[in-house]
Amino acid sequence: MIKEKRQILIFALFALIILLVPLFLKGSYFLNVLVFIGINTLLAVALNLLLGYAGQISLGHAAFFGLGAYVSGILTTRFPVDPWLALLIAAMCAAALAFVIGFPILKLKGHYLAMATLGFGIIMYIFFNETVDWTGGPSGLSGIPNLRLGPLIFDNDRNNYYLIWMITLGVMLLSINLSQSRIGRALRAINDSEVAARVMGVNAHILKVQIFTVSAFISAIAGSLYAYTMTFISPTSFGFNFSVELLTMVIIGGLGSIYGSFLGAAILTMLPEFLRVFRDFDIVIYGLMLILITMFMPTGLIGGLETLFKIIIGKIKGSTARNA
Amino acid sequence: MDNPSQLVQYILTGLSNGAIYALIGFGFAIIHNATGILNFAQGEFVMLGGMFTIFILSFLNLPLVPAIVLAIVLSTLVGILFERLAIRPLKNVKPLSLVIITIGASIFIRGAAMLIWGKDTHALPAFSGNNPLYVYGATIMPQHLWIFGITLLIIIANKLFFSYSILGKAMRACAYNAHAASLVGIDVKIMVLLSFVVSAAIGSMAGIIIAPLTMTSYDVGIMLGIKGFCAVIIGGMSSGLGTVLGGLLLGLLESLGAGYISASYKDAIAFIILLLILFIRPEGLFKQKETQRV
Amino acid sequence: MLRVEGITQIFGGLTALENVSFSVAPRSITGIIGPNGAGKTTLFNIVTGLYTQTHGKVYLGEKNISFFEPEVLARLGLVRTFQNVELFGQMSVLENVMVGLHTKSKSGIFSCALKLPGQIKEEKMVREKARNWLEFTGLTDLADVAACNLPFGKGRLLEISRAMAVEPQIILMDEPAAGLNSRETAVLAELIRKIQDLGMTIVLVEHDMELVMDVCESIIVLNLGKKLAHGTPREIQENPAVIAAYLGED
Amino acid sequence: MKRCLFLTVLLSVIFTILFVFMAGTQSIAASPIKIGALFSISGPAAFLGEPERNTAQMVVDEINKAGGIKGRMLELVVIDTQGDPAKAVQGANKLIKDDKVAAIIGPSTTGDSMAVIPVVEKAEIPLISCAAGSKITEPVKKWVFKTAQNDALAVAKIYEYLNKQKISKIAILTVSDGFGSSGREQLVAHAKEFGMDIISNETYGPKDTDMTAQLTKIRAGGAQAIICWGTNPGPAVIARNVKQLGIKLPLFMSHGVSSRKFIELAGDAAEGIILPSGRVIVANQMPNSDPQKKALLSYVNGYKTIYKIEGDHFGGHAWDAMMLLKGAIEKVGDTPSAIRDQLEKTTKFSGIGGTFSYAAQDHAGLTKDAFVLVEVKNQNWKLVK
Repeated sequence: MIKEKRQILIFALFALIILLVPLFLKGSYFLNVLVFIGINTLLAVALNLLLGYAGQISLGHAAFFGLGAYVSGILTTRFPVDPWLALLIAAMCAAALAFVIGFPILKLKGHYLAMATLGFGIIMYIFFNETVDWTGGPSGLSGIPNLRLGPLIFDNDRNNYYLIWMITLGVMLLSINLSQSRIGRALRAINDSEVAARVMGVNAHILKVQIFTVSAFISAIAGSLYAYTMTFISPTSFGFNFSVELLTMVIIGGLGSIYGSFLGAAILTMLPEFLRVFRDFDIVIYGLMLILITMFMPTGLIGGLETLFKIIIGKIKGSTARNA
Repeated sequence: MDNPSQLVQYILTGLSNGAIYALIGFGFAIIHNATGILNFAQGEFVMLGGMFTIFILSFLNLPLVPAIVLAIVLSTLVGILFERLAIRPLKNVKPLSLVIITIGASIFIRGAAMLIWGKDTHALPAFSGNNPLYVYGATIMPQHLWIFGITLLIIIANKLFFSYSILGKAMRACAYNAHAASLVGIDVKIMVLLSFVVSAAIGSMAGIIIAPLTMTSYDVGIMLGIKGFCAVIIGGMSSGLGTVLGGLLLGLLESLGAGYISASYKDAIAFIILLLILFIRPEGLFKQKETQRV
Repeated sequence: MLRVEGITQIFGGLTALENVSFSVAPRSITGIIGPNGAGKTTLFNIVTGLYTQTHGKVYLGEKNISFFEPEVLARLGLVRTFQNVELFGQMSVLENVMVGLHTKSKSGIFSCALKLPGQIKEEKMVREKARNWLEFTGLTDLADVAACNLPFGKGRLLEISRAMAVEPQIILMDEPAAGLNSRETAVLAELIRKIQDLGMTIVLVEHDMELVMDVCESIIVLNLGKKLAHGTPREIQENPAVIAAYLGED
Repeated sequence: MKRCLFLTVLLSVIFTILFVFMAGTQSIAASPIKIGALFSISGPAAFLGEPERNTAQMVVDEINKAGGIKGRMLELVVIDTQGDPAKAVQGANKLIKDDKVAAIIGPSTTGDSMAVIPVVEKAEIPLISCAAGSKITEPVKKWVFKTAQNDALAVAKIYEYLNKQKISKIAILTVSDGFGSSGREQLVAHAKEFGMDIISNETYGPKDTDMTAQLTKIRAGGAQAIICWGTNPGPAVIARNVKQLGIKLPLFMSHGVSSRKFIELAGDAAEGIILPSGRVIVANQMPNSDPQKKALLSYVNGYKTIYKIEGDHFGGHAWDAMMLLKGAIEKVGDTPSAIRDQLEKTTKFSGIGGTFSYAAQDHAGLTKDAFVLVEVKNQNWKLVK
């Protein structure tokens, strides 16, 4: 119970900071970076539900992100569909697709699952690229409208920031709730030992398909928001490289940690900024980070920080006890 | 409009590309069969083979043959380093961590190659000239014959190595049950290392012999690696004939798909087939079904 | 209660089990013994739905459960423990038991994410029940410890509490005493009887003869994939074929 | 204990690196005139971004060495878009809001440019795109100019030549990325106007390593010429495949391969291939009367001295953009709106890509004379008269 209260407190603090940040960043380009961090956090949380909670890898998540962006983009530019409705339809489409392919794909394990999702991602990318009449092909789809809510138009960084972060915070909260529930426990059980979970009555396959579907749904929402924010989309943003970038976010931040997803998304979104001095080095650093963190910090940066924090607290307590 | 020579050309093209895929596929199979790891960095060995050769040719001015040997040695060295630094120290050997580490290694090697050699594409001179050979009105390059020859050589060598040599048998034993193998005195660590050595050597060799045809650059490894993987999945992870058949089938499907259906979707066709095989016959098309011991 | 009819299992060319049949009476404690490689664990894996047998049928009560998946069997009241202790290592002891209560709750993914009132109530019920099961096995003090940090003996107890949380009709234990010291084994024997008192049927595969002879009411002996004997502990101890099999082995 | 120490060290290293770099990016002095540059230096379009970045840097260094513009130094702030529209938008925002640049050159690709346009339009900062897509400046956007020749101009150049050769049945083979699909659109769109009949319309993937299947199909189709639209290495593979298959049809390429690299990759197979190109690769074959000759030679020689390789016409787009900006800033100073107005008044500026004359209704500024046709002869470029 105390643990639960502390969690609510942490989340409230996090949300408060997020909501107050724009007040200190008036007119700064950093607000724009934070908008993208918001979208990437949403994606990383979605992937984390699958990868961190249920332990199922996906190397094709950019496909759902792209599907969300393209369905919204096509519906709003080629048909007179309201952007909000298009967002909902896009998310539904991605969820339906995930549900259908989830059944066979999630029967696979480990490396095979990785390859199958990778193949799925590449197939979707080819379709984004080649169905030129719909998607505009490699030259992209432009003229996507901004979202609006009554008199409010989401066409500037501040408005987009609040819109995207409200949704992201909401999804983060729901994901935290989920992890502390019956379903979250069952997913983590599957991650630890699928056989034992099944023997306890957990229908592992159905549950994996469900979380895959939810994850695709959230990714597609992120994709729609991305399309409305950018007003231009092209297939390059939804390829294999981005799937790997998402994976890197989740792993660097910490598998199974929602705040870790935020940290990972923030670091990877800002990495090009940091690396301005060492242009071209980012790809090497991605690779190195993936290897080192998987090897030495399986719980990611958040886990590492937590452990360190605990050890330091322990030390302080220890030394005061000795002094007393 | 269709004529037989057109079909022959599609088939020849398909087979020669298929042989390339098979050759790359072997590398996956060898590591997987010895360690259970699917090495996502396998494509990078292919890239390294080609890039090292070009680098040695242009900077050290060595003749072609020593350059090739040296390139294979250097790529193998990278393979050894990779195993020693990133695979062996690993304590938490969940498949997920292995997938991620090999992906990380692949990105890292690719990035390093880009920093060292730049982003340009390079071509290697063909081993035996550029005059095409004619077969029933269709054509094929002499380099393709090299590819067929080396693929054949590697199948035979593999078969001999794994079936008759002590080392090969020991590697198979490790793959089957590492614990049991260690009990009978096989040094499992050495076997794992050895599988990386063999796989890196074969991968880089593939990269070298295809470089005159396909050209090479720091990022050729991704797509070739994925195609090699498809071949080995269709072939049921065998390091022999299965993968060759898998590669040839993939190559044929691609070239016939490009010729008769649509070139734009030929990769999509290949991947849809990969998915179908994974869904319906994950043990591959050319392998007997086995019951796994849990 | 549990009836096995003509089970045959062939791996590749190897026959692991050949035409094994037996039945287990309700509320009884049955032991399955036999030398290594006799096919005991294979039999368990078939009964609990992890393997698909080559031939034969399995009945739970009157229900044919031959090809049921493990998660369905759990809902029908059949659970098992594992020889190598399959705990959910990253989760706390309490959470492990709460997973055992998965079938006793039904909140879906949305009510869990939204924390609907029904789900909060259910969560409270699950937590309470889980604590009761921890008390039953004497693990209450360790409720918040991560399962991977438990000593081996406590891990075994946790696995049993987790299986009990499913509130099964029948519980299959795969070598529950393996790796336990004599004091822990005595606690285990006590616990097995307590479980029987709750009205459950117990089947155990075990190498520890003392434990088997002590708690079991009936014993099945397997050797080289075949059923060798089935009887009370006394009958088994005096059965010449069993003695031969064990002596031949040793 | 050891683990704790290790964790501390690793974590602190990671965070120090991040913070040092963050601090490192904060700029201090504000007196120089800042020019932003968005180039796809890495990623699939690196072949565009790298020469563009090199060229822009070279021009800025030259200007500064000569004392800057009216005594004020130029500072080039380069951002790598990696060919990703999202990173381009982020980069543009940073350039505008953080670095407060007077103008932006780039991005390198049409996709990145389209993504950035709404940002610069709203911030009212002039942008000179180095990408070819005609939709960048059609319809005209107030703040957006471009220096790369429209693909339509290159297409027209090839079609005109084919008309002269009395060839009307053609096959096109384009790469399925931004460059190829734009070329494909233009090839199809202008076919009728020149009386061209596209018999085969095939594509290939940017990473494909063998195009014999497509070429076999084209051969069976009965076209009289093949036009291939792509960037290295694909067209080199195609040239070799054409030779392998013994196809005797004339082969045309796009300006996407007008660099020495193509000849190097295609080897013998490059002989006889004709393509439209900027004048840069045949700079010294141009007659002295050509107004661009002075600019071309200065660029080519300058680039070769600094980077040891030949400049190509992609770098030329950045050269033109920098020089146009320099001209505008020299006249009216560094306020963005003044620069924009001055850019629009540019007439007869002879650069690398051609002779630019912008107008209120034309922000692309070039005619098809911007291209010349060149042929590969004896492993070298030869101007086709």
